[in-house]
Amino acid sequence: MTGSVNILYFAALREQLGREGQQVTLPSNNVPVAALVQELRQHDARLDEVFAATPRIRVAINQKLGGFDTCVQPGDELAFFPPMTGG
Amino acid sequence: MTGSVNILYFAALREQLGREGQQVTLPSNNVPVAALVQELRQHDARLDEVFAATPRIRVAINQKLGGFDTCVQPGDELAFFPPMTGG
Amino acid sequence: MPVRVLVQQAAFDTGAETARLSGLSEQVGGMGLFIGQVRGGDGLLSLTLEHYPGMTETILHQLAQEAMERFNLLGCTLIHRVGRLEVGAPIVLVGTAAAHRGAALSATSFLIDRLKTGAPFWKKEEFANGHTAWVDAREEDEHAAAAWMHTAPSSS
Amino acid sequence: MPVRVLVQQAAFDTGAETARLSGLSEQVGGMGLFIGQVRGGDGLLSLTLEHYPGMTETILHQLAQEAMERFNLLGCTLIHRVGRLEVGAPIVLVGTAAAHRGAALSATSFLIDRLKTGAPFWKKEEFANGHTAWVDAREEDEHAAAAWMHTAPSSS
Repeated sequence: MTGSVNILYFAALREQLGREGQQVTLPSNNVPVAALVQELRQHDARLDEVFAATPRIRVAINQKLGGFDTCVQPGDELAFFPPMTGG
Repeated sequence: MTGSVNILYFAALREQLGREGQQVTLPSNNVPVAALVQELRQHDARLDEVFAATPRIRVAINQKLGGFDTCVQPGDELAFFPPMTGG
Repeated sequence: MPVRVLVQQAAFDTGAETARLSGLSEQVGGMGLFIGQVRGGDGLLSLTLEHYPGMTETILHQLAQEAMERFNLLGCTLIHRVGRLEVGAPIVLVGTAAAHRGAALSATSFLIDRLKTGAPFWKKEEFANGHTAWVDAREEDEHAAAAWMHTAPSSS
Repeated sequence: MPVRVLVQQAAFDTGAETARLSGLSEQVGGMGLFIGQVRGGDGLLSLTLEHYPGMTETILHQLAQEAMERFNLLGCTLIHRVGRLEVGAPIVLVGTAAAHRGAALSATSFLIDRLKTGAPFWKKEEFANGHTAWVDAREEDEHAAAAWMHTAPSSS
């Protein structure tokens, strides 16, 4: 049984992709972020280009900073963004 | 030729001495603060008592922090006070 | 409530925020404040602040709670503005209240250092010549945030 | 005027003081503030602040000038109240404005540390039971002030 995750993009990533996010069906349960990103890049030339051009992309899983080795479950909220520049 | 200096007391010193200051005739020009204090204490039992009981008395000469080895000239303004506790 | 966290478009009232911290407890002896504003120069017109709604508030609350415990604070305030802010406009307010000045001022530094690189905000610059650019994260900001990891907790 | 020094009985307006610093220059990117107030406890009712008129203003101006140069400030403010101040009342405001947060916050610490033991103010405590006592200088305050002598100047 697989399901989908909700992906959000912020700042330069959002702008370059021309979208705020997308719904993605997971290839299987318990997918590492890195594997999911690889899959997305294979099927989306624009996304591949933008991810290749953006250094140090950060990921948050369910609004909590994670790593690209963190595993994603159906129903999770994923977010990709550049290094944060608040304050 | 000798002259006088104006002495001010602050905080606990002022309170214990019961006065805000006094005019003192210098025994000579160019007197170290320490010598002047010794002279004052010899002639004023109350001042002797208060100075003996107050640790770490500070001195300012013409509104500038100095030491007990600083020399005093006629017309100077001297101030004695306990360690400062601002802020 | 000792902790106050706001993410908002509107400006904040520094006097009112100070009064709130001041009145939290009779034990308050010192308050530290940091206010960041849009610095001009090189033809900059404005910054536009984007954030990750929901995550931002969570992270700021966690940061505030960490500061409360680490510095034994009596209260703290984090207010961060979002949207378009012109040169000279306030962006962020960090406020802390403690029994003594050391804790209040250290906590203020801690909070702004950690907030800069640890909360999901992003800044886009807009220049008079029409050019726009996303602000790059500064390495020294990441070092400042990391330094707090290697510092022994202290409430002095 | 980048430097503002006041010794007064009246309360101060933190919002107005922040606005003044904010508006000094478009180069201002960060402001640090410290506000000290009368901390309650042990039946304390009030502090009465005495000072050395004339010398106080001179010393505060010197301190402000030293901070301006050492931390490359765009402005700073020192306001110290005198007279009888009840628990919860503000005593002192230190405010700094700089291009970056590091300089603003370091200068704020520098100014309050140095002011505590280097400016001619004295505090007398008044307790609910009628007892009064002059506050003793704290050794740690003298160490904090002295530490700035051993620290290399920095505007980071």
